[in-house]
Amino acid sequence: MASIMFILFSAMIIVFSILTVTSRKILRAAVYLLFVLVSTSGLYFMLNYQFLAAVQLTLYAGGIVVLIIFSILLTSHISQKFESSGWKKNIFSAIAAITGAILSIITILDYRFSATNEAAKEVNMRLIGKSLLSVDYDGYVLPFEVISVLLLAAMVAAIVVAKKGAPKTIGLPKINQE
Amino acid sequence: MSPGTFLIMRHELLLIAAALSVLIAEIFWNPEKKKSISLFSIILFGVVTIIGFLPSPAGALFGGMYISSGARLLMKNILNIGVLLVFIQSVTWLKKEENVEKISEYFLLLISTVVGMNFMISAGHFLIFYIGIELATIPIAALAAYDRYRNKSAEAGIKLILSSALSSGILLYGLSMIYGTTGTLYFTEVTKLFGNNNLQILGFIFFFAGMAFKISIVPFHLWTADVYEGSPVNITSYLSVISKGAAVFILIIILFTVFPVIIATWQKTIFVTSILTMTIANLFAIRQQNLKRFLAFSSISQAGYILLGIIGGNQLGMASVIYYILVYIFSNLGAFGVVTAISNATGKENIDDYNGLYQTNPKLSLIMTLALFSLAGIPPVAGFFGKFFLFTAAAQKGYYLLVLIAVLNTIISLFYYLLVVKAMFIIKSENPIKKFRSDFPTRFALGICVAGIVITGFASIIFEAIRNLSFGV
Amino acid sequence: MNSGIPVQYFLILATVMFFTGIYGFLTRRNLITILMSVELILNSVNINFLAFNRYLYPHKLEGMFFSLFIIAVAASEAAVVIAIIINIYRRFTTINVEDVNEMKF
Amino acid sequence: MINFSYTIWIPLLPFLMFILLGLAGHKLKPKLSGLLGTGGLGIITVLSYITAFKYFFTSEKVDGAYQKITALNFTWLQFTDKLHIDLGVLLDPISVMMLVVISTVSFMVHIYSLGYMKDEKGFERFFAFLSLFSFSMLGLVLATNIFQMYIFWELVGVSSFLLIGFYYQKPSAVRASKKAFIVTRFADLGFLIGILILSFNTKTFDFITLTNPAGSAIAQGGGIVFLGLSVMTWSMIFVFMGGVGKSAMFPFHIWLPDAMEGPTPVSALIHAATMVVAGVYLVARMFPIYALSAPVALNVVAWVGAFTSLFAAVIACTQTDIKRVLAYSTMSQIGYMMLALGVAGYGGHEGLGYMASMFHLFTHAMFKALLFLGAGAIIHAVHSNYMTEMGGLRKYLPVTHITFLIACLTIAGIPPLSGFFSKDEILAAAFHSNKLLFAIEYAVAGLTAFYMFRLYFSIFWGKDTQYHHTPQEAPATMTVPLIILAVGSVFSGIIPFNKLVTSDGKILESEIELMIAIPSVLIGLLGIGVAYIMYRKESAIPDRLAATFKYGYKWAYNKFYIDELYLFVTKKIIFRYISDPVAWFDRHIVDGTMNTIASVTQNFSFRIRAFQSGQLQKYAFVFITGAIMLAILFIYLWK
Amino acid sequence: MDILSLFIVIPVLTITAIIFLKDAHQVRLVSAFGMGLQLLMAASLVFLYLAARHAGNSDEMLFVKDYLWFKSLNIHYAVGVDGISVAMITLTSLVVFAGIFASWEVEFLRKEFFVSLILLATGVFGFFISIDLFTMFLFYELAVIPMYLLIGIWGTGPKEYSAMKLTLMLMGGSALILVGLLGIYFNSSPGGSQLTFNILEISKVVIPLPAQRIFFPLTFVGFGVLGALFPFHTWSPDGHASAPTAVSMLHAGVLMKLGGYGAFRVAIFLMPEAAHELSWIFIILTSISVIYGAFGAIAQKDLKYINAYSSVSHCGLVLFAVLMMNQTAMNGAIIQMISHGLMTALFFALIGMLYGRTHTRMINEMGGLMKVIPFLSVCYVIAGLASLGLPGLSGFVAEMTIFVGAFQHPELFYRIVTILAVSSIVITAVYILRVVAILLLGPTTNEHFEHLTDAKWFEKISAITLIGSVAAIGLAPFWLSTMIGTSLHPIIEKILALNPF
Repeated sequence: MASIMFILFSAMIIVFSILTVTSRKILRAAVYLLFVLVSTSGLYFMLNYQFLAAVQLTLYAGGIVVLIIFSILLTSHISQKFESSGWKKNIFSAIAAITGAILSIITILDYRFSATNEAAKEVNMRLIGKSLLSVDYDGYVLPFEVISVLLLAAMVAAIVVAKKGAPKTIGLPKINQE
Repeated sequence: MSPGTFLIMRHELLLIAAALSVLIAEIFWNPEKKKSISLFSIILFGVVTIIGFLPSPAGALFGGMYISSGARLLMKNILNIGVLLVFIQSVTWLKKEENVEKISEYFLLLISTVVGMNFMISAGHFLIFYIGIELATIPIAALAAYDRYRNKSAEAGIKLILSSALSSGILLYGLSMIYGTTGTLYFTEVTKLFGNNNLQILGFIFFFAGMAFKISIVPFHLWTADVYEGSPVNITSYLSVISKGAAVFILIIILFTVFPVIIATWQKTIFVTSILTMTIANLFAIRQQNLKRFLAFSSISQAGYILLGIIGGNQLGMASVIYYILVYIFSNLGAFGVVTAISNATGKENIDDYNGLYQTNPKLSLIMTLALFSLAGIPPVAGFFGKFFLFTAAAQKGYYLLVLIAVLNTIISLFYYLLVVKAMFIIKSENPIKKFRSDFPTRFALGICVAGIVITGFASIIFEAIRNLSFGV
Repeated sequence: MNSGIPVQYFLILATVMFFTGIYGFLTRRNLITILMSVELILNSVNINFLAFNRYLYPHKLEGMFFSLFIIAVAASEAAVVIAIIINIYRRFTTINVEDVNEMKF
Repeated sequence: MINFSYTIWIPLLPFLMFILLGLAGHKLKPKLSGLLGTGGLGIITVLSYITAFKYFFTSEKVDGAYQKITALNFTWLQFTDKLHIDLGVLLDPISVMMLVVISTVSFMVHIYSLGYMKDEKGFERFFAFLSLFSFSMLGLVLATNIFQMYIFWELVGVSSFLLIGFYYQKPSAVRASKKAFIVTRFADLGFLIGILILSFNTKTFDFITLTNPAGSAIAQGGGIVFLGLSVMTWSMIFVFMGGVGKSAMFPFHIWLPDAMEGPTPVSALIHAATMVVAGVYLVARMFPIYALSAPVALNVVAWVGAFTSLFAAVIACTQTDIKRVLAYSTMSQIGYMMLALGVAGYGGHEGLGYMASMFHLFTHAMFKALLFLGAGAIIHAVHSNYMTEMGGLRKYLPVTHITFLIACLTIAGIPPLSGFFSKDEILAAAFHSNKLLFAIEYAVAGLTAFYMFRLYFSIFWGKDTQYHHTPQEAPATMTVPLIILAVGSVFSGIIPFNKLVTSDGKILESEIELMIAIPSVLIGLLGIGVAYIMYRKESAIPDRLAATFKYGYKWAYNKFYIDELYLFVTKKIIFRYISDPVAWFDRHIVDGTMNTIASVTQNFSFRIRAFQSGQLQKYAFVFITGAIMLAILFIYLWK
Repeated sequence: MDILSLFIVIPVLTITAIIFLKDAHQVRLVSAFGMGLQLLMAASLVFLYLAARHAGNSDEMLFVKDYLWFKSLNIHYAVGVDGISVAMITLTSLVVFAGIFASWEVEFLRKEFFVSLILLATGVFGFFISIDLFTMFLFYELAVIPMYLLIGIWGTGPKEYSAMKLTLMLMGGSALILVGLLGIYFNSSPGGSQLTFNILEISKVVIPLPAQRIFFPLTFVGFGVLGALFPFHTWSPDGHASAPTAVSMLHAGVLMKLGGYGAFRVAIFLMPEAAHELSWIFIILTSISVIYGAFGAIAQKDLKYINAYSSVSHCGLVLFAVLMMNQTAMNGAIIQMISHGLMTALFFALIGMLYGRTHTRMINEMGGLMKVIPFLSVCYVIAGLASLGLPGLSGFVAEMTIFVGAFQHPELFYRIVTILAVSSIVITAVYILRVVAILLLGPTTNEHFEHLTDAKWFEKISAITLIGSVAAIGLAPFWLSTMIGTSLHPIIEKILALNPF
C-alpha cells in the first residue's frame, strides 16, 4: 500500500515538476506546480507529518500558488505562449542539472545511513506546540520569534517595492537614468 | 530562564526594539516631520551601538541554539559601527524628495537585516543560522530595488533576490545532507558527529557554495557587480561592507567550530577559490568605468584576500580576518562615502567624471585616495596592516605560494586603484565636477572613516584586543 | 511504518526534484516561472529533511521544524520576489529575464 | 737619513694652485694667474733640483746602490689588511730624475705659455689645467705604490683631456680630446686588470715590496700558470697595456697625432716630454718584476717598442703638419725607450738597456720639448701648421731657427749633442740582445734624421713663401725657454747616467762602443744628406718618389689606416652592432615583455567579460557548475 | 625622543607645517628649513656615531631603541644604526636637501609637491633606521608610493605610463619581498622560541637551508627590482625620464639604494648560506646589468635615458659587489651606493636645470653650452668625471674598492666575471664623453641658446652641496671606508663562520 502510494506520489511529483519547468504556457505551469505541491503534501501525510502536510497545503498550495497566479494575471496574458529558450541554454542547463543529479545520487547511494536507536517521538499537535514554545534543547521558540521579524520585514519590504507612487519629480539628473 | 539571561541576547533585543520604535515612530510621527526620522533612527542606533560595547556575559541559550562569546560580540559590535556609518552617510540621500516618504522603511529594513546578521553570528544551530541569513538578505533585496523609478535598481533587486534564493536552495540541500548524516543541526553536536565521508563533503561543498555567494567568492560572485551597480549607493556600500562582513564572520565561525574535522578539505576549497577570486575579480576590475561597479569587483577581490586569513584555521587567521573586516569597513565606506557625496551632489558615478577632481574638491580626493590606498594595502594606512596580517596568517601555515599569488594580485589591484587616483589628480578635465560642500552628516561620516583608516593600523591595541578574543581550530 | 520504502528513494526523489528546479531556474525565461523553480527546489529540500527525520532521527523534531521554517521563509521570499517582479514589469514592461540586463560586463 | 718630507710640497703646491686658479681664477686678472702658476712651478723646480742634489750626492748608499726612500706615506683607502692604497712619496733614481725632467720642462712651458697664450680667452683656465697636470704628473712619478700610480695615471689622462680640448669650441679639438681620453682609458683598463691580478697574487700594491728582487712577490708570482703563461706574465702584460696607451705605442697610438689639436705648449709638455713617457716610466718602475718574473712580457715590451718606432718613423716621413711630424717622432723615440727596456736585464751589464732608456727619456724630454716649443714659435709667427705653407723662415726667426736646428741635430744623434749618447746606448743594448731589433733601430735612426731634416729644411729653407704678415720673432718669454732648453739638449749628454740611474741602483760600467757609434752617426748623416737634397731647395724629387711608391706612400700618408680601423670598430661594431641592438633589445624585448604582461592581462580581462553577461541565468549556471565542479573535485579527484 | 626617531619626526612635522601654511611661497622655505635641519641632524649623527665608536662601544647597532608594537606577532618599532646606515642617512639628507633646492621653481601645486617629496624622504629615512623587518617593509612601501603622484602630476612626457609602470614594478618587487620576509619570520626561530622580525636577532640564528633556498631568491630579486637588477630594470629609464628633477634625484640617488641596502641587509645578511650557494646566478645577472646598462646608455639620445641606463649599470655594480660576500667588495658596494647616489642626483639636478633653460633633453638638439652657461656645464663635466671614476671624486673610490674586493674572490669564475665588470669603466667613459662633447663643447649650435642665463643661487646651492660631497668622499675616503668597514665586520664574520671559503 505504502509503496504504491509512494510510487504514485513520486511519479506525480517528478512528472509535474518537469512539466512545470518545461510548459510553455505560464498558467499551466502554475497549475502543474500546484499539483507538485499537493503531491508533496501527500508524501508528508505518508510520513506521518500531518501538521506539515496541512501547512504545505494551506501555505504553499493555497498561499504561494495563489500569489503566483495573481502576479501572472497582473503581468501576462493567460494564453501567452513563450517562445522556447535557445537550445544551447537548454542543453547546457540539462547537462549541468543531470551531472549534479547523478553526482548527488551516486554519493547518496554510496553512504550507509544508520538510524538512531533512541525512541521515536510521537508527532502530534501537542508535541509540536510544546516544542515550538520550548526554550530548551530541541525547542524552537527562538526561530519562531526570529521568523516573525522576518515576516514583518518581508511585508514591509514587499510594500516598499510594490507601493505605487506617481513618479513626481526625480531628483537624479538624466545621466543616471541610463 | 531568568530575565537576566536575556542580557546575553542584548544586541538582538535592542535591535528589535529599535526596529519597532522606528515602526511606531512612522505610524505616530507627524507626516510633515518625516525627515527627522533619520535623525531619530541614527540616534537610536547609535545608542544601541554604544550599549553593545558594554561588557556582556557569554553563554549559550535556548538549549545551545543561541551562543554568545567574546568573538561573536566583537563581530556584532564591528558590524554595528559599520551600520551606523552607513546610516549617517544615507541621510543626505534620504532627504531627496522621492525618498522622503520611505525613510522609516529604509531604517526598519536595514535594522531588521542587522537583527538577522546578529542572529546568524550568534547561531548555535543551523536553523537560526538559516533564518538569520534570510533575514539578512530578503530586506536588502527590497532595498536594492528601493529606487522605484530606476530600471537598474529594479534589476538589481531581482537579480539579488533570485540569486540569493538559488543559493539558499543549494545551501539548504547541503544542510539537509549534513542533517541526514549526523542527525542533528546543533553546531556542537555536528562537530562531534562529522566524519570525512563523501556525502558529508558534498553537503559541506553545497553549504560552502551558499556562503560563498554571500561573500561573493568566485565562481559564485557574478551577481555582485550588477547588484552593486544598480542599487542605491548606500545600499551598495551596505552590501559590500556589512553583508559581506557578516557572512565572513559566520563562515569563519562555522568553519572553525563546526567543520574542524574536514579542515583539509576546506583548506583546499579555500585555496582554489581564493586564487580564482582574487585573480578574476582583479581582471574584471581593470576595465570598469562605473565606480560602483568598480568597487564591486574590488570588494570581490578583497574577499579573496580575506580567505587567506581563514585558510590557516589558526587564531592569528581569525584575528586578522576580523581586523581586516574592521579596516575594510572604514576603507570601503570611505570610498563609498565619497562616491555617495559626489553622486548626491552631481549624480556622476563614472571614473571619467572624476577627472580633475583634486583641483575642485581636494578634500574628497584625498579621502578617496586614502581609502583606495587602504584597500590596496599601502602603508601607512590601516589596509597595509590588515593585509600584512592576513598574509602572515596564511604564511604561518605554509601557504607561501598562495601568499605570493595574493601579493602579485595586489599589484593588479593597485593598478586599478591608481587609475582612480590618476583621474582625480593627474588627468586634466575641461569641466571637472564643480566645487561643492557636503552637509554635516556626510562630512562627519567621512571624518570617522578617515580617522578609522589612519588610527586602526597604528593603534596596535585594537589588533591585540581582537586577537585576544579570537580562536583557532 | 513505511519500512517497505528505503530512505534512499525519498532522497533520490528529492534530488531529481531539486535538479529539475535548477534546470527550470536556468532555462525558464519568465521571472515568475523562475520563482516557481525556486519553490520546487525548496520543496525538494523539505522532502529530504522530513525523510531523514522520519527514517533516521525520529527522536527529535529538527527536520520537521526546519521544513516548517523553510516554508515560512519561502512564503516571505515569494512575497518580496513578486513585489519586485511587479516593479520590474512596471519599469521594463516585460518580465522576460533575458531582457532584464541593463547592467553587464 | 736625510729628511725628505718636504717633498710632499712638490705635488701639493700645484694642486693648491689648481684649486686656487680653478675656483677663483676668473676673478683674478689673467696675467696675475699666469704669474701665480709659473711662480708655483718655479718653486717646485727649485725644490726638485734640491731633492735631486740631496738624493744623488748626499744620501747614503747601501752596497753601493741607491736606496728607495719612502719620504712619506699614509693610508688613503684601506681595502683589506694587506691591500690598501697609500699616498706618499717614493724617492729613487728614476723618480728623482723624472722630478727634474718634469719640473724643468714644465717650468719652461709655463714661462713660454705666458707669451704664447697671451690674449687667449681662458688664460687662467689654461694655467689651472697646467697646474693640475703638473700635480698629477708629479704624483705619478712619486707614487709609492702601483695604485697611487694608477690614480695619478688617470688624473694625468684627464688633465691631458682638458688641455687637448682647451679650444673647446673647435670641433676637431673636442674630437681629439675625446679620442685621447677614450683610447687611453681603454688601455688603462688593461692596467687596472693587471693591478688586480698582481695584487691578488702578491697581496700588495707597494712598489718596494713588489720590486724587491729577493722579495716574495717576484719569487712566488711566476709559479701559478693560467692559459700557458704565468699569472705574473699576464699581469705584467696587462700593466704594460696601460703603458702602451699612455705612451702611444702601437696599437693605441692613434690618439697622439690628434692630440696636437691642443695648444702647442701643451703638446710640448704633455705629449712630448712628460706624460707620454709615463708608460716607459711604468715599465721601468716595475722593471725587476718584468726582468725576473715575466720575461715574456718584457719581450713583448721590446717588440712593441721596436715596431712602433719603425712604424711611426715611416709615417713621420710623409706628414706635412709639423706638429704631427713631431708627434710621430715622439712615438718613434718612445719606441726606442721601450725597446731599450725590453732588451735590458736586471743588474750588472745586462741593465745597460734600462740605463739607456732612462737616459734617452731625459735627453728626449729636453730636445723634444725644444722642438715643440720651436714649432709653437713658428706657428705663432705664420699662423699655420702646414710645412707646405712655410719656407725660408730662417730670415724672420733667427733664434727659433738656431734652437730648432740644435734640436734636430740632437735627435738625429750627431755627436756631441746629448741625443747621440743616449741613442748610442740604446743601440748598443739592442745589439747585444737581439740583432734584428738592432737592425730595425738602426734603420729608424736614419729615418729619424731624414724626417727631422725634411721638416727643418721645409720650414727654414726651401721655397720662399710669401706671407700675409711678415713673420716676427716671438717675444722673450718664448725665446728664453727655447734657449734654455737648447742648452739642456746640448749638454745633458754629459750627465753620468750610468752612475746615477741604473736598474739596481749600482754603478754601471759602460762606455761608447765605437763599433756601434760610428755607423749610427753615419746613417744619421745620410738621412740629413738625403733630406738636404730633397728639401733644401724646392724640388720635384719628393713628388716623384711619392708617385713611384704610390701605394706605400698613400698608406703611410694615411697612417696605415689604423684610424679608420678604429673608427670601424667603434662606430660600426660598438655602436651599430652592440649598443643599438642592446638599446633595441631593452626597449622591445625586456621592456616589451613587461608591457606584454600588462597588455595580456588587459586582453584577458577583455576576453573573460562574457562571464559577466548581465544574464541572471548565466550567472546561475556558473554558480551551479561551480558548485558541482568543486564537489567533484574535492570528493573524487583531490581528496 | 631618541635621535633616530627624530629622523622621521622632523619630516612629518615639516609636512604638517606645510599643510597648514597658507602662503605658497613659504612652502619651499619651510621645506628647505626642515630638510636643512635634517641635514644637520645627519651630520651630528655622524659625529655622535663616531664618538660612540671611539668611546669603545662595539655593539653591532648603536642608538638602539625598541618599542613593542604588535605584541602577538612580536612586531616592534625598532631602530638602530651602524656605520652603513649612518652613511646612507647622510646621503639621503644630502640628496633631499639638494632636491629641495633643485625644485625651487615648481609652480604647479607647490604645496602638494613638497609634501609628497618629503613623504618619500620620510619613507627612505625610516627604512634606513629600521632594524625590524616589519617597519622596514612599511617604510619601504611608503617610499615607493609618493613616486606615483610625483611623476604622474609633475612629470613630463609619457608620465602617466611611466609612473604606472614604475609603481607597479616596484610594488611587484615589494610583493616578492613580503613573501620573503614572512618566510624569514616563520623560520626565525628553529628552536621553537618566540618568532621575531628583528634583524639582529634573526642574524643570530641559522635559517634552515631549504627555507633559505626559497626565500633568498625572493628577497634578493624583490630588492633587486628596486636596485635595477636585469631584467627587472625597465621601470628605471622611463621612470627617470618622466620624473621631475627632484624626483629623479631622489629616486636614482636614494630610492634605488634601498634595493641595494635591502639586498645586503636582509637577503644576504640573514641568509648567507643560500646567498653563497646561489650567488653565481645573480652574479651573472648583475654582470649583465653592469655591461648592458653601459652599452644601453651609449645608444640613447635623451639625457635622462642616458643617465637612467648609467644608473642601471652602476647599481648593478652595487648588487654585484654585495654578492661577492667579502668585506672589501661589500664595503665598495656601500660606498658605491653613496657615491652613485650623490653623483646621479647631481646629474639629474643638472639635467633638470638644463631642461629648464633649453626645453629639450635630446643631446643632438643641444651643443656648445659650455660657453653660454659655464657654471652648469662645469658641474656637468665634474659629474661626468665622477661617473666615469676619476680619482679624486667619489666614483673612483667606490669602483676600485669593489673591483679589488671582487677580485679577491677565491673562485676563478668570480674573478673572470669581475674583469668583465671592470670593462664597464671604458664604456662609461665613452658615453659620458660623448654627451659632454656633444652637449657642452663645440660651437653653440642654436642661436636661442646664446641668451641662456647661468645657474641661479638656489641651483648653485643644490649643485655645490652635491659636488662638495662627491669631492669630499673622493679626496678623503678613509673615514667613510673605515666607518663602513667596522660595521661590516660582524656581518662578514657571520658569513665567514658559515661558509669558510
